[in-house]
Amino acid sequence: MADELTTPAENTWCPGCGNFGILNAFKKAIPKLEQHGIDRKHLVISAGIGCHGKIFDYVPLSGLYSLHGRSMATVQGIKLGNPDLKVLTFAGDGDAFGEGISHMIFAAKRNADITVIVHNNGTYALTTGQFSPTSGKGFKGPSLPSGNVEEPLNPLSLMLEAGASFVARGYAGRIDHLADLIVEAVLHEGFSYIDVLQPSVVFNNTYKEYNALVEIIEKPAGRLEDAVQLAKRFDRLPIGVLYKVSKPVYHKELYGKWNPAVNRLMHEERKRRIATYLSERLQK
Amino acid sequence: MADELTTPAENTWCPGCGNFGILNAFKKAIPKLEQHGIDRKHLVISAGIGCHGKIFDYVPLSGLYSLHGRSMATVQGIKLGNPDLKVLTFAGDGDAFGEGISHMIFAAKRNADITVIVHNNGTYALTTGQFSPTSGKGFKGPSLPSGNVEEPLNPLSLMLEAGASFVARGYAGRIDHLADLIVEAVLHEGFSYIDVLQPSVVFNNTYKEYNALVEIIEKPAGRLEDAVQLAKRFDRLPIGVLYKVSKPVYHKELYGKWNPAVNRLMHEERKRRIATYLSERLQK
Amino acid sequence: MAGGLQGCKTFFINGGYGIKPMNDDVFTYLIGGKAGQGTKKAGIVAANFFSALKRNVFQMNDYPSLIRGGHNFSLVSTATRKIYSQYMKADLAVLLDQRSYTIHRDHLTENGVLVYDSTAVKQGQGIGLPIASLAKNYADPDLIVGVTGIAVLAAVVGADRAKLDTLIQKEYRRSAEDNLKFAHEIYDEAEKKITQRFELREGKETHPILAGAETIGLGASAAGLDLYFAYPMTPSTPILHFLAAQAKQLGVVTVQPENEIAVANMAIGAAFTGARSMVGTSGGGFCLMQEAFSLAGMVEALVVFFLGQRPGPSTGVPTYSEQGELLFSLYPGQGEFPRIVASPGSIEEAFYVAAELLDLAWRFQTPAILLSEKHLTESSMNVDLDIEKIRAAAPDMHTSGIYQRYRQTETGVSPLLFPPSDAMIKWNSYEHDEQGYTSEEADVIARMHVKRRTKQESLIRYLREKVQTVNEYGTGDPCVFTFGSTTMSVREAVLHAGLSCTVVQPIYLQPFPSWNLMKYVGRKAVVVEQNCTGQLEQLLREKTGITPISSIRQFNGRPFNPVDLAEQLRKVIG
Amino acid sequence: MAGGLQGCKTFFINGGYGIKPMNDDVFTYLIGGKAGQGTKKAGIVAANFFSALKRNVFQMNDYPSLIRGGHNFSLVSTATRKIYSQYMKADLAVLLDQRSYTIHRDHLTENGVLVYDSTAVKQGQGIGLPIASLAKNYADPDLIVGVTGIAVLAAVVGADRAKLDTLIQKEYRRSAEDNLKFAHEIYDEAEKKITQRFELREGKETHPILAGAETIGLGASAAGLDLYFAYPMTPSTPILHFLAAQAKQLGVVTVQPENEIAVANMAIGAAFTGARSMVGTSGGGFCLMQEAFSLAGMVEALVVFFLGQRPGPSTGVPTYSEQGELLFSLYPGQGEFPRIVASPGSIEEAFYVAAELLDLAWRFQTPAILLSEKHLTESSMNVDLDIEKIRAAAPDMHTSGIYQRYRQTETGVSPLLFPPSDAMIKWNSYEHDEQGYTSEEADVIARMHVKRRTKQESLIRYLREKVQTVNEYGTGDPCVFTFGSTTMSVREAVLHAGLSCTVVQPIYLQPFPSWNLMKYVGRKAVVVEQNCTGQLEQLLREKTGITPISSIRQFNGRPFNPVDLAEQLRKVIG
Ligand SMILES: Cc1ncc(C[n+]2csc(CCOP(=O)(O)OP(=O)(O)O)c2C)c(N)n1
Ligand SMILES: Cc1ncc(C[n+]2csc(CCOP(=O)(O)OP(=O)(O)O)c2C)c(N)n1
Ligand code: SF4
Ligand code: SF4
Ligand SMILES: [Mg+2]
Ligand SMILES: [Mg+2]
Repeated sequence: MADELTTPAENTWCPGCGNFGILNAFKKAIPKLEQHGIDRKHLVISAGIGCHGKIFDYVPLSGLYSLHGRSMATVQGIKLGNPDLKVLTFAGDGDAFGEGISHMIFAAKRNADITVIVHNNGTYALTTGQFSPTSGKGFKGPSLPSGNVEEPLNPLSLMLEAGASFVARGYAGRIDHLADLIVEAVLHEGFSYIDVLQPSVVFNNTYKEYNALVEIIEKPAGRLEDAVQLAKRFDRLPIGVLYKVSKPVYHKELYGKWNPAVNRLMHEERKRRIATYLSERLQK
Repeated sequence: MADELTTPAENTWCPGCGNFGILNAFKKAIPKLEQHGIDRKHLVISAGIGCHGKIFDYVPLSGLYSLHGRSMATVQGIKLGNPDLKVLTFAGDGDAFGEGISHMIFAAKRNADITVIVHNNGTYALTTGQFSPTSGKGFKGPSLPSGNVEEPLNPLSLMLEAGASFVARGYAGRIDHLADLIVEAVLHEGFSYIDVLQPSVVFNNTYKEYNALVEIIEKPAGRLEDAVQLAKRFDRLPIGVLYKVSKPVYHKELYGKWNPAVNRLMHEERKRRIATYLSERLQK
Repeated sequence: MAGGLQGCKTFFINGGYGIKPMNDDVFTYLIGGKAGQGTKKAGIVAANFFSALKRNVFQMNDYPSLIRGGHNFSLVSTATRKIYSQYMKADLAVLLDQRSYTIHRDHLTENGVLVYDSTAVKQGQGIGLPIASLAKNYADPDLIVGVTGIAVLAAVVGADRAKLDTLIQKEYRRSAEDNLKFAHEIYDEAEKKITQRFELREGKETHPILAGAETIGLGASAAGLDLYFAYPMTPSTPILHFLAAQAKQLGVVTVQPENEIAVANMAIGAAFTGARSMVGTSGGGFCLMQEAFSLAGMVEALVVFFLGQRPGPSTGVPTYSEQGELLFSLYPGQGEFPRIVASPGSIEEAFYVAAELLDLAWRFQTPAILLSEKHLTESSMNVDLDIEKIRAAAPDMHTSGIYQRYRQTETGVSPLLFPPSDAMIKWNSYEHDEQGYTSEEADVIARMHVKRRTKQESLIRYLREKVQTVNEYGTGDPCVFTFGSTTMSVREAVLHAGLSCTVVQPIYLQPFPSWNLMKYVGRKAVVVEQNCTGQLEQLLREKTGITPISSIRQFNGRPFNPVDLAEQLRKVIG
Repeated sequence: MAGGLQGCKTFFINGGYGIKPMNDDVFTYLIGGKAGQGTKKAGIVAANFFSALKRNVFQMNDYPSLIRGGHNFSLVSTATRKIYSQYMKADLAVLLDQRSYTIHRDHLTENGVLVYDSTAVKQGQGIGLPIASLAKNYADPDLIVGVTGIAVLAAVVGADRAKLDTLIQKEYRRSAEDNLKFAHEIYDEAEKKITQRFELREGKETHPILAGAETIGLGASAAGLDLYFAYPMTPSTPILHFLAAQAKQLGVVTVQPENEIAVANMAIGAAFTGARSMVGTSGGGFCLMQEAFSLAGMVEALVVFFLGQRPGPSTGVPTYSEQGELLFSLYPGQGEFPRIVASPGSIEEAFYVAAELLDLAWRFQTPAILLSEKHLTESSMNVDLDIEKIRAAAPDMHTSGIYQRYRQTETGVSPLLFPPSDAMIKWNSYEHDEQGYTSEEADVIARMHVKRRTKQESLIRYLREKVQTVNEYGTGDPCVFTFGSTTMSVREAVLHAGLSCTVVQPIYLQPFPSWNLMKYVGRKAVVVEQNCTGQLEQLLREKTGITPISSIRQFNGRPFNPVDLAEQLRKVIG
């Protein structure tokens, strides 16, 4: 799909990788978002380090290619700096639920108005396929050739538990569906989480399994408990929005209508205020 | 309670602090554990940094006074080094669910055979009362005088979600009950979590509320969902073991009956094995 | 000030220390008690009292890491001249509990007055007042004792009751009535018992009394601070608290995230939007921020890191002071990129240095460290701040043409652009080309290394030409080298003992201002610092060849006492 | 070796590089292709082939940060003498795709042979073989092409088919039959087309070919490693993978926790039990470990940290090599405590240094850093390891009397005791008294500072007396200073060009072995390092006053090519 959303960066994903599906879905989401009044220049992205992160180079949007596990903090900072921006980050499962899990949980807890898209391939792919926080027990990788001995985390129910106000699952093999999820997530005011089932053809090729098991759900669960139940189904893999609720968002709770980057005080005003402060201190 | 379990360290908790209850409960638990065949020298402790952490100095047990947020990793390391030891750590709510949340979740996920006792006072007490991950919305502290704008985490349901095999709640005002919980937690093979309701008389004095609301439950919930329901009750505050299940523990899954500190290979044996390895490499 | 009481000997404060010049009128007030008894507050009230006399003050608060109990004390030294340090021996000591009494009973000047709580202290020597017994009659006996300090002080310096009343009404607003009543009781008791008094000369001018945490917050704010991110950690926490309290007034947003890693990464994210951001922490927290520090170096973000030192290593001694992290602060974060480190030499200078670092971080798009200590952030003194001196240059902004985030320029500094913007702005933690796309090409890697090194060279050029990187006070040999808050101790020691020497204080430590220091090579040198291994000495020796004949180090968590320090300096000076 | 083919010119490898001494018989083999085509494996097979001739080899693998596609290549240089580096120009290049062809077609020695895939490469010059077309007939065409490398090599050096078969059966066990068949096709095609051959002399002795990651793992294991903790990060990951694969054989447990902070803190916990533990990471991960590093300094834990360098700052260039973290590694972690940093100068030396650091960490109960680079961990060469040289002294154990974790001793090192134990053992991150209880007392703080400084002094004494801290190779001026893996490049350049100079390599960088380096002061000096700002040069100048007349730096992520380096050195030598 070489289009006006293609960048000069060479794509170095493995042929057939699920990441292509995510990239294509995102590219489809951008014009749709523009139809919803979110223009491209207000869309700012970030990414973690891993195969997933390369998406940063593949779309011509402004943003900050962050550290492994930290892009959720990065975009929270961007949002706090200028709340007019719509921020998204692309993270890996290792990224978001290993190195960066604290930021995920707190972003959800405080309902930061950001969108996190996790390319969940159940492995640390770029570092050659070690087990990750979402790898199944028994998953064999070079750091534990005899197989992972831990139970996987369930990103969806964990995010629900942490207080996420929008939780969805997509599948890299269902591009249009995923594109719509991304649009809905960005439009949602508050913390939006999309877990994307992403086959890694080299280290965890799950296309067959996913093709057999994914099932589109049309409507989010009404109650949190039901969403948790949905998240914990393994006989089928529901994709779609599992849960969505409206809650106050962090930056507004913190500073209301202020915008630090836009409303920043000018030098003279600052001087005046500091002088006032000092003279008050002296009187005291 | 100046007894043979008292150390020369001066106790510097505020008079009336809930931490005294936890200390006394622990002191009561030690002889009980000995009756269960766990002698004192096999009990090894750690602690985070905060008011809670001072308990490290107040009991004459071996251990490692760790960093803020890291004692859960410390005791996992101790356990991996010598699985014959029974390890406990005392953590704060800031410690365990702020700085150290990743270690909490993974210790639960991998069912590390450790016991974590969180002195949950809903504030960063030792640093003078800022809001913590378990502070209620609106909690006023010096870093946000207008009040905390985040929803609190629920440590109990979060630990259940992460896969903890033993989840309990105690109250610093119910010393005997808490002592029994500690005994049961240490005896449990696997990750044991005790959330202790701990009033901070200075920054978050919750005695009255807790005295009115705590209610002892006699038996753990049979199903995980029910335990989660219990954890989320606020009309009453159930104390006791909410959930308990038997699962394989991490160190055994990882290396079976091996004990790195005890079975460590002697120098000659190491040399022999390396020589073998090298000669195999040469033949190859 | 009122005349002396009947039968009460009055000292005019202009001597009392054997080696103090006659015109020196330092008076030191000490109040000690348990945490929770309000000794720090009492110190502040005393400082304000002195300040009302147009005298200068220096207040240092000593407290262990606990919330109630233990032993806290506050030392307030005052003089009509500028004063840079507390003194450890008091002219008036008010001791509220047994432990304070035991510890401080000998910390008196020759004619010092000791007042203690006779309820708490058995067999005390000095003037016993039944403070706790009297307090029992009040609603909150623990809280009320704090006002003792000012009541006794008023009595001892002969301030009349009206003056005392005004002060209490202003300073102890919560339950002012009880406080007034209790203060009167104490004042009356004290007047009855004291046998000597001090007459404090009025000074000439007065300036607000601020703590280092406040001047740092104000300096950063003056230079444009928009967002301050921090996770609580002594001794940086007071900056967070100060900015949180003044958020509206200063137009700054304070954010307390889940941990220091989030702190630093959020700050970089905020900088990406053009908001000026700063973070605060102490050694342990700064360790956790180093990966983000290196990220800032790579993406060329503009963030100031406040690093407050306390005795280490590790958790160490959280509420005390040390300078053990100078070398640690020089090369944080992996890889090669320009780093800036500066350490202010006084509470006043902290204002300017904080502002200047914010300015430099923005000029050179690189992270900067404001290195300081508990002794600076948590002590307070009169400061005369000139806001007009603050530079807050608009950063180098992109104006026209194709935007390239990492455009090669002569200075190595690429123009900035902030979103929302039609042009694409990519900041990248990977090595990248001019546009910001990831690159692993040999020539791109080399080129970007050279770009960052060029920026480092531009930074050095700027520092040489435009920035005061070294302070010099006094004349004559030896040269006494010092840095950070120890500068205050040294300057006070010199003043106190009337020593003749040149105090040299590098403000900037990275890049190290050798260009300003080489002129001291060959002169007799002494190094004074608050650490065990002599880190400034090592830097000086290695960077300039200056080899001191003597080094004076204190590493017990306590700032120098100027009297002791003067003694040691005198020995060296010979 | 078989005789020459009809009409095929045979070169006896003993020259070919203009400036190479006649007795030098370096032969370089290059195989390039896409990631996933098995170029690294092909390099290993070639290396084993040379090794079977009792020749020495050096293999370097160059690959970007991706899993399939892109451009990978492996360089294997071989000689009958010991060889310390790959050469960038090949005597035989096998290029499997267009990109490799475009990049490497000129990377040939004077008589070099170029073989390429004529299916993939349009209008190639050299010997085109229809590799991909032939591969299409096999089950897994992508995988099968890997064997091309060895088939062509066999043809070009005149190894007979029997020899080729044995090799393939050993090396390509997975679907050996297909590989054999394919290799024969290639071999036959190649034999038809090549017009020149190389005759490789047999060498005298042979040693196993190991990568730095392996020698480090083995060295640590020899010195008693029980637990290795790591979170994947290039270029340290190969150590984790090696130890995980050899866990049973070496009696070591490998653990991959949730992040680097857990890694370091778990390792300290494990050390508390008396298990010897080590961690591995790269710059970004090491940033996150610094707080634990300082904890190790404070509790006096005994842990070795492997720090593998790649180009920085930040995420940088993950799969390439640089030496940009020398200064960064010297003072990690807040506060003052003894730190040890050593960087091995060859893959062989890495074995001894890893073992020695484990030994030192245990002797002095302090954290140690094994500093290295991607070029060392991921390259391989023949190594002759003498296990008998490994020291693994029992630590200083408590024997009798009351146990005090932090007992003051003459050396500053307190005896150890591990749980379970009747005596109480308290390790404490706060400043503590001898027993391990928290203390904020001035005298305790000072005493413990002195204890740790004493330990530092003992460490230095030990290094001076018992440890080889600096290597010297060759004689005559200039002195060429270098460190880490660049030492291999320098030694190879010197051998290659027959240069006369003294190569000086500080193995230890903290404490810096000035005592062994002062003797070079005044001699003509050159510094060679793989970074942009000259960090070794800075250290040398600052610590010893040695001021080089020239510095040779490469900072494009690629290790030096010995031919270019020799050229540059020759210019300096004049
Ligand atoms: C602090 C830090 N630790 C480790 C790494 C090395 N690293 C790079 S990518 C990665 C894992 C990637 O896994 P995941 O996030 O699942 O991404 P994927 O490659 O699977 O898309 C790791 C461990 C790093 N860059 N930074
Ligand atoms: C890395 C790091 N960050 C910050 C601190 C400062 N600090 C010490 S205790 C504490 C919070 C304590 O809160 P909590 O864990 O709830 O313990 P409490 O005092 O309430 O018992 C903090 C932030 C630290 N010691 N280390
Ligand atoms: S390794 Fe896996 S995740 Fe990475 S690009 Fe290849 S297929 Fe995709
Ligand atoms: S501050 Fe709170 S938690 Fe800390 S000792 Fe006092 S009452 Fe207890
Ligand atoms: Mg992944
Ligand atoms: Mg708490």
